Amino acid sequence: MAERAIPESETPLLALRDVSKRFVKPADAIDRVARAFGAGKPAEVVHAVDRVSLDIRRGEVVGLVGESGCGKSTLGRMAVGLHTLSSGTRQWQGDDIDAMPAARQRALRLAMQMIFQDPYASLNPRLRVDAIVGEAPVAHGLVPRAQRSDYVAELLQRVGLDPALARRFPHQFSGGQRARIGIARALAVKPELLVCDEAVAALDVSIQAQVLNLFMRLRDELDLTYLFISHDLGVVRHIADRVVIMYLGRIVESAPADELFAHPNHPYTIGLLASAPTLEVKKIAFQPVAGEMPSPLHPPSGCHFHPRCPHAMPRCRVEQPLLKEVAPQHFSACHLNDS
Amino acid sequence: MTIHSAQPVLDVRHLSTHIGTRAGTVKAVDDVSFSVRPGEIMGLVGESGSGKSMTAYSLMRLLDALAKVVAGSVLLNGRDLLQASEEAMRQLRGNDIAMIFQDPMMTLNPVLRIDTQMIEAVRAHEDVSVAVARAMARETLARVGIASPDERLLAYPHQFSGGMRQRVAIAIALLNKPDLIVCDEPTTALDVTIQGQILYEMQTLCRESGTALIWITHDLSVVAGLADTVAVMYAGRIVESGSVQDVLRSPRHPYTHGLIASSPSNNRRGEALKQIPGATPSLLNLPSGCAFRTRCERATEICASDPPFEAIDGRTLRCFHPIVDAGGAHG
Amino acid sequence: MEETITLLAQETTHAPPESPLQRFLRNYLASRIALCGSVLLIAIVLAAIFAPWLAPQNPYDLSQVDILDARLPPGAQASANASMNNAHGSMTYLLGTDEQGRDMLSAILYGLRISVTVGVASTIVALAIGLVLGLIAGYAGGRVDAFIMRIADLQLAFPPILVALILLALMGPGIGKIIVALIAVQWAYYARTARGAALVERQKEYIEAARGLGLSSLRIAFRHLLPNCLPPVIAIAALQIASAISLEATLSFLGLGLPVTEPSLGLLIANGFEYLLSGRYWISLFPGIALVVTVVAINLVADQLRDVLNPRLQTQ
Amino acid sequence: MTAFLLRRLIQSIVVLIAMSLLVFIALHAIGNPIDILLSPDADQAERARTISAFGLDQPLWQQYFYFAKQALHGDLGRSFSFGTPALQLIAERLPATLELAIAAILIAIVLGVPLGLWAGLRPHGIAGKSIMTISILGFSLPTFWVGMMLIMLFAVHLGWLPSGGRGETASLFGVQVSFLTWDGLRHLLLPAFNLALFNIALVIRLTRAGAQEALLQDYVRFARAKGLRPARIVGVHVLKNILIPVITVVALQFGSIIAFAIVTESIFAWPGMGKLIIDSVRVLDRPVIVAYLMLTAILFVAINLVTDLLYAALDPRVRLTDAKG
Amino acid sequence: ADLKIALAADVSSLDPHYLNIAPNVAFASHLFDALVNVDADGHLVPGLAVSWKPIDATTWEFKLRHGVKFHDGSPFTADDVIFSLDRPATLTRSPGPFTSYTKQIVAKQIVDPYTVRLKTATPYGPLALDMSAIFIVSKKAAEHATTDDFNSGRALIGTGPLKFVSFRRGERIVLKRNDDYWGEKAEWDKVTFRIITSAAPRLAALLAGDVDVIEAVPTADIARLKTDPRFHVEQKISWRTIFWHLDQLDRPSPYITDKSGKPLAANPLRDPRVRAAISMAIDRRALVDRTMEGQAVPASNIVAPGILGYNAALPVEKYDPQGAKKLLADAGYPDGFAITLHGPSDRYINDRQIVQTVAQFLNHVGISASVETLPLSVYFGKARTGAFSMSLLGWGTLAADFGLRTLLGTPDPAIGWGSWNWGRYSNPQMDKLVHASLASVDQQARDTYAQQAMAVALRDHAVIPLHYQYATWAMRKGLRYTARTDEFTFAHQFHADAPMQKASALK
Ligand SMILES: Nc1ncnc2c1ncn2[C@@H]1O[C@H](COP(=O)(O)OP(=O)(O)OP(=O)(O)O)[C@@H](O)[C@H]1O
Ligand SMILES: Nc1ncnc2c1ncn2[C@@H]1O[C@H](COP(=O)(O)OP(=O)(O)OP(=O)(O)O)[C@@H](O)[C@H]1O
Ligand SMILES: [Mg+2]
Ligand SMILES: [Mg+2]
Repeated sequence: MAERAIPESETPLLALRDVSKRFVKPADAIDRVARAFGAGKPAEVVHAVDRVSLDIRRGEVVGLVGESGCGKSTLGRMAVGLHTLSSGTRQWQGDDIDAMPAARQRALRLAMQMIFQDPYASLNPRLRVDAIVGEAPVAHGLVPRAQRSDYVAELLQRVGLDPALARRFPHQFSGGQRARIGIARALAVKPELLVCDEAVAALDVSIQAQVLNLFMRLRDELDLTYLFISHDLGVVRHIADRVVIMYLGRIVESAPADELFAHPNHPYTIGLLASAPTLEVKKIAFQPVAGEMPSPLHPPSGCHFHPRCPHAMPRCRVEQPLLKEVAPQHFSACHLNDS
Repeated sequence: MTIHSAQPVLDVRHLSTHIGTRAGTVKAVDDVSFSVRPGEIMGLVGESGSGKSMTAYSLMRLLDALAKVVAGSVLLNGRDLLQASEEAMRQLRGNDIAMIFQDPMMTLNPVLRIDTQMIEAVRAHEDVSVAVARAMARETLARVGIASPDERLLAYPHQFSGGMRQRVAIAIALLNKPDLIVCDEPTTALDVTIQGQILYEMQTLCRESGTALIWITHDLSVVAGLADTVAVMYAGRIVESGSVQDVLRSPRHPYTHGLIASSPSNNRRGEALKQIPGATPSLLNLPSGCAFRTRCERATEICASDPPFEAIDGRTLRCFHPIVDAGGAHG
Repeated sequence: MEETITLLAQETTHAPPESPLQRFLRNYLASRIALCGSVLLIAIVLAAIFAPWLAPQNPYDLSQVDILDARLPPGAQASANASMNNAHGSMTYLLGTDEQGRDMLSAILYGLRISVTVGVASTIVALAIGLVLGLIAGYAGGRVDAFIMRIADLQLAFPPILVALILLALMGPGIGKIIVALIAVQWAYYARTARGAALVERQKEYIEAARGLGLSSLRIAFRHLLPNCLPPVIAIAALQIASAISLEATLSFLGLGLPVTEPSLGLLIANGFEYLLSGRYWISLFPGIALVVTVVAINLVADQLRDVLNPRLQTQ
Repeated sequence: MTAFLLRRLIQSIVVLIAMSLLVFIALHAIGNPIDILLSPDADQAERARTISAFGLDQPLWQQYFYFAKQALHGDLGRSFSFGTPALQLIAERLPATLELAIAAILIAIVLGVPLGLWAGLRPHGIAGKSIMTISILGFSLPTFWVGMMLIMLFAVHLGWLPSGGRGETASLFGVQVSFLTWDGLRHLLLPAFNLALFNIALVIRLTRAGAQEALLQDYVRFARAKGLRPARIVGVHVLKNILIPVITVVALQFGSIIAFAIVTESIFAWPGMGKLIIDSVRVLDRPVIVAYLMLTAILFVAINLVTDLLYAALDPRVRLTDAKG
Repeated sequence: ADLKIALAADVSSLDPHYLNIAPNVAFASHLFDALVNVDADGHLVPGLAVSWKPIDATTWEFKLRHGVKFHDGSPFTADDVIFSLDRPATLTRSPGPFTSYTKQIVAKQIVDPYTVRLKTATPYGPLALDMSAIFIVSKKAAEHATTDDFNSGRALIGTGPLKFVSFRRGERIVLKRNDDYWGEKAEWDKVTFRIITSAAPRLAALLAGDVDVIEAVPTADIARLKTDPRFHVEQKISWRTIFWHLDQLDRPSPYITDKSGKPLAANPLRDPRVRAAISMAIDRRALVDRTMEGQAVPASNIVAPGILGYNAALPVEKYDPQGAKKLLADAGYPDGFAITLHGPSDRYINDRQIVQTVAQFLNHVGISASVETLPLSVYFGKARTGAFSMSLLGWGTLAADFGLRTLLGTPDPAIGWGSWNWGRYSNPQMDKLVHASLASVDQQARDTYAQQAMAVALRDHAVIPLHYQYATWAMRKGLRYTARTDEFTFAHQFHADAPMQKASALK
């Protein structure tokens, strides 16, 4: 498989423009009354994703990296439409999805599928594999009911499972096989974009390689586009064409994979790369990033990273840095780039 | 860095632990031998279900009712733990040999305050006043990098982040200055940046105090950065062990080799990863002989009989067809 | 492709296909006590079903019962008069007779039938109502949830005995009515449990996956959510059957249960209660034993069900 | 916290209104209390006069509104058969029932927790199995039957304890309680045990399940790894975690204990609310029934509240506002 | 000495004029007297009135007892009588007022402090009986007292043999001896009543020695108690007759169908032959021996023997199933019909069993009878409206004319007749006789009329009497009680037969 060049000019397959997701603990009538009287707490708002723009071009693999709780999954769910947007727009090949007719929206919903992290919880334990994989295409009329088992067999074959196993239940499979079932389920509705949320994180090292290979093979065979969410830099580096780094709800850096790993720009990216252990035998000599990620309930002002940043300046405390192109196709949001 | 001269703190010989389940006997740990010297960090690596935790529990004698050590000896400073009385063992635990677990959410008792959990750990072994024990607790918390320990002592576990909790657990393990700490995947659940911090701190602490560490993980790259020696487990057995340099740079067991080769960082970007075929077998129905043979390219008929556990060139190996000169795994 | 082939070959040989039902049975039958309980329960249910064929007398047919044979001790012979009325001719009262001259053995067999019917029917209907409401509440959330759960709270705040008391006073005695009363008392438990389970299951990724596949809410709620919420509900249902039987007995004791001529076990005990101190133990004791054995059997089965259905204790 | 209390308050008011309405409709449908209480010698004219004296001839909604108006002034009406304010009647009986219920709960916890722990720690021993088997009996035996057996054994045959009644009481903060006098305590023992029976079984089961689960938890393993003594592990680490669900469930059981006190009280001639309410249902004494339900509903709400507070006190992870509303 | 008595029913109010139910009346009798008392056999005996007589057709004169003192020491006079007779009418918020016994009085006159005259609108024979139901309270104590004052004991001042000590509602009442009582003084320094409403626990309390006496002994246990040397049993035929009301309205009866469940065109119970057949189908001997375990006697009247108006000439219906079948056939029901018998649960001794046993009997003559028993709260209300076909009732009265008027008199709200005539029986001849009886101030004439009325009604099979139940008391050995036909338990009428012997036996 050769590296492919993704034409930059092309309209992105999916574009998220300035999207935000806020989780608010729903206030009921009594809370509102209490609040009116000055009792009660102010509503708790989590800015899980804060004004993020992301373009995914057809055929591209975008890697999304960040620490736990930084909003990766939320962004992924927003991309496929499992979460509504608190603000911003979602465009499919340049068209605003929310403005589309309902039928088109439904069709698009199938065009974007998600692969989940937990190979145990993501399969309904009470359904057989053929039902898990075949239910949706039949329900949506993509496949006639009579042809369901053939269709399922074909899909299972494609993800490397014996079609004879179709009558089994999820618990009768190993983790790697379950991951494949999850992939087959997503492929069953003929998606164009797959969002893989930590899709290999739960797998054993030796199995992880098999599934990663499967992803790459499917990409070639089916002309798929991926948003590949992971915290494992090694995996992302291997599979992604472009890498996006998130920190506390915001994108801090985005660049083609080679560029990013070779010339990380944002201090957080630099720290992250340094923290990641590698197979090279050398003693850990320093603490790459001090402190912990703050709570998204009370994010720091200005640059979210400033409390942990070794280069923090007074300005970082007050002003939010915007993404800037620091090299071709390489964007970073850091005030250091201004000086 | 490695201190080859000293007597081992821990010497495990031919340890076997079996679990009696409804479906049959699981040989969770099968003829495992290794030793750790003072101040040494040993990485115990293996995939899920390979018996790493069972090995650790066997050393600590913390096995569930269903699991039993069926053979072998565990010598801590020359004393066989498996022969010690239950009370003697209790006194050794936490005092001479401590343990940290994987999930920092679960290891601290959620309904007890941190100070309670630390003070009781001191007072279980030393007849000191609460005040003294609290002072020790505060000091140790500070050592593991927790700010304002006085305040933090009064908190409950849920008020800490995952990383902080793991630090508390480490502090508890360090409280009585044990000779050996067994760490069962303590950073697996943590973020990379936090993992980096903890790895760094553990390394420093061990170096300062001369405490030996057994670091259990499934992540070879963690071992690469941290450990002095490494033992690789597969299906209840140690298939290869030796110094980190030797094993990682030129693995000789096909499984170790496969693992290292399948790591993305050892592959060209975008190309198919080298992969070990098949899945990890269930311990209930292992193939006879070498458990890896069904996934192994080099397997021959002889592999159906048990391979011997041999020491070659300062490392040990359990394979009929070791890779003689891999020339490094970087293909 | 070749890597997948090797992988398949191994897997097929290792794990023989096993449906959840088979797995359930295997786990279920693993406990000897539970096995005994199940055998016992099956025997009881069969005895209840075939009571009309097993019982020497139809104790509900007043023309077969003779007051002259009232309160005979176990083993007594029926009087000539009574034998004449009886379809089976002369008979021996193996377990004695009650204060109307009913054969206790027959009365117990028939009573079992009623008690089991009451317990099972009320539980099943209450379960169905509670499950559906609980699922809707759990899956829909928001106002619907609040509304359903407030009604359940209201129901739970009413002492069950009082509810049954009022309903029965209102509707009069009768099996159907006591079942209605027991349903009214029980449904809220199921609604709560089902909602709890639905809230947990709703978080799981497979539900999210189903949503991602564009399946309808109804389909998700009833095809995906429901089967997974069932186990905890079924486990409490099994226990609830026992408690419904007990509650019916208590209501009978309070004089508010079934028609006196068609006594359930509870009513038999309550009737015999008066004779406890006068030494005519059999009128209360035998139905008491039958009730305890039934309830114990149900409990044993329920306990095992709960263990087996509990995903935390489930073996793979 | 304020919002939490406010929410509870509004909810309970809604519950109270709904409840009183239901009772009004139900009792109206059942019959007329005058038909039961009126002397057989009374004639039709007297009957009509009496019915109208109580306003029972008016449309139901008018009766309800009158009741609601009075209720707002804290007056729930006078009992038909006692001629005493219903609230006062209930208040007179409340302490006896509460005392019985609390005693039952204490017995349930004091007996149930150790037995359950034992069964949980040694699930395969003979003792553990027997405990579980006997606890099934606790679930299955009808209360009234066991009560009678207890009387026959301990009062009639052995003569150790009195057969019923409340015995001597002493005043505690102006409330008459039994447990302060020896005689009162003797009277309390059997009925409390009878009422506790079901809950002993429940607590045993909860505790056992909790213990078995706790023993699998990493924190117990960690405690062992710290070298703690087994007594401390069980007594502090395991117990404290078990107590949370046990106390919560038992506290929620309180409502049903009070409800089931009806049976125990009539067997043991215990002068509590249960006996009062069953007599009142028998004669359709609406004010008493309504007052009883109001009180138990308030009690129920209060218990829920206390349970949540207890839960929060026991379990540091729970903040009040997160509690289920 | 002390006496502990377990009562079977709760005393709901201590106010003797608040609620006219048996437990309240029985209790009030300890603290209060009426002008006329009732002896153990149900006969009227002087109470606070030493004598009474009609001085004309509508005026009765009562001579009051001299030297009687209330518990507070104040003397008893005619003022107290007038006050007490006036009081029931002032308690308008009573659900069971005592006005039934005062409503006949149109004028009251104090002749002198110890003579009172009471006038009725029409000649009224049973006035003395009515007076036995009104307790005389102290005007001084009760004049401004409310029911609550009685319950607290403040106004609880009577002339009775016992004085009030304390009251814990629903649990116990403690009384002490009135040493100044005008009649026979109670033997007990202190009397404690315990309320134990459930039968088995009540008996257990006696067996355990927690109480000395229990009332309403369950029939199941009487035989055993009689043979137990530790206990003693007292019994008497009670004034209560258990009988069936039969629906006699001219329309299909609500609970009668043919055997396949189809409604019948007419109400078979209107046919006297059917009623007679039902009566003949019942084996009263077996009912009494088995269902009642011998604790009852077969009934022929609707009042117990010895009661005014009891007609001894009426025979107990003979058990004759063949005759019953024949009568049914004659009446046009050779195959019988289906009927539901209704009865209350836990109102009368063994009521549920009685209904079932009778259903058995009916089944044996081809009437398929089923049974429905209802809680009292529902039963009376429904029965009153004529909702049942055959319904069980127990009635206790001290005069047959009273009973017949209420139970079988042609219903007429204007004069208060037939208020319990559930079956709507109506026979002008009987009505006339009852009228005559009630209007007779001459008690002899009254008795005669009443007996004639009784004969008319029972020959019609207007109701079907079953039995008179026994009232039973059980007590520890060494106690004696004069059992009362009105089933009341009077502590002051208990006697210890050999106190010395018992004391020594204990040593
Ligand atoms: N449904 C929700 N309600 C409230 N808050 C939520 C919800 N889902 C996510 N959050 C919050 O939003 C933030 C981002 O969550 P998200 O799951 O997107 O993180 P993540 O980067 O995927 O983390 P991880 O690596 O742990 O999966 C977190 O702080 C989380 O607590
Ligand atoms: N209680 C038990 N009953 C049955 N089998 C068990 C039990 N505990 C562990 N095992 C089995 O023992 C083997 C070794 O388990 P162990 O926990 O030591 O693995 P591990 O290497 O620590 O894996 P992980 O990385 O997932 O923690 C596994 O195959 C597991 O299935
Ligand atoms: Mg995530
Ligand atoms: Mg492990």
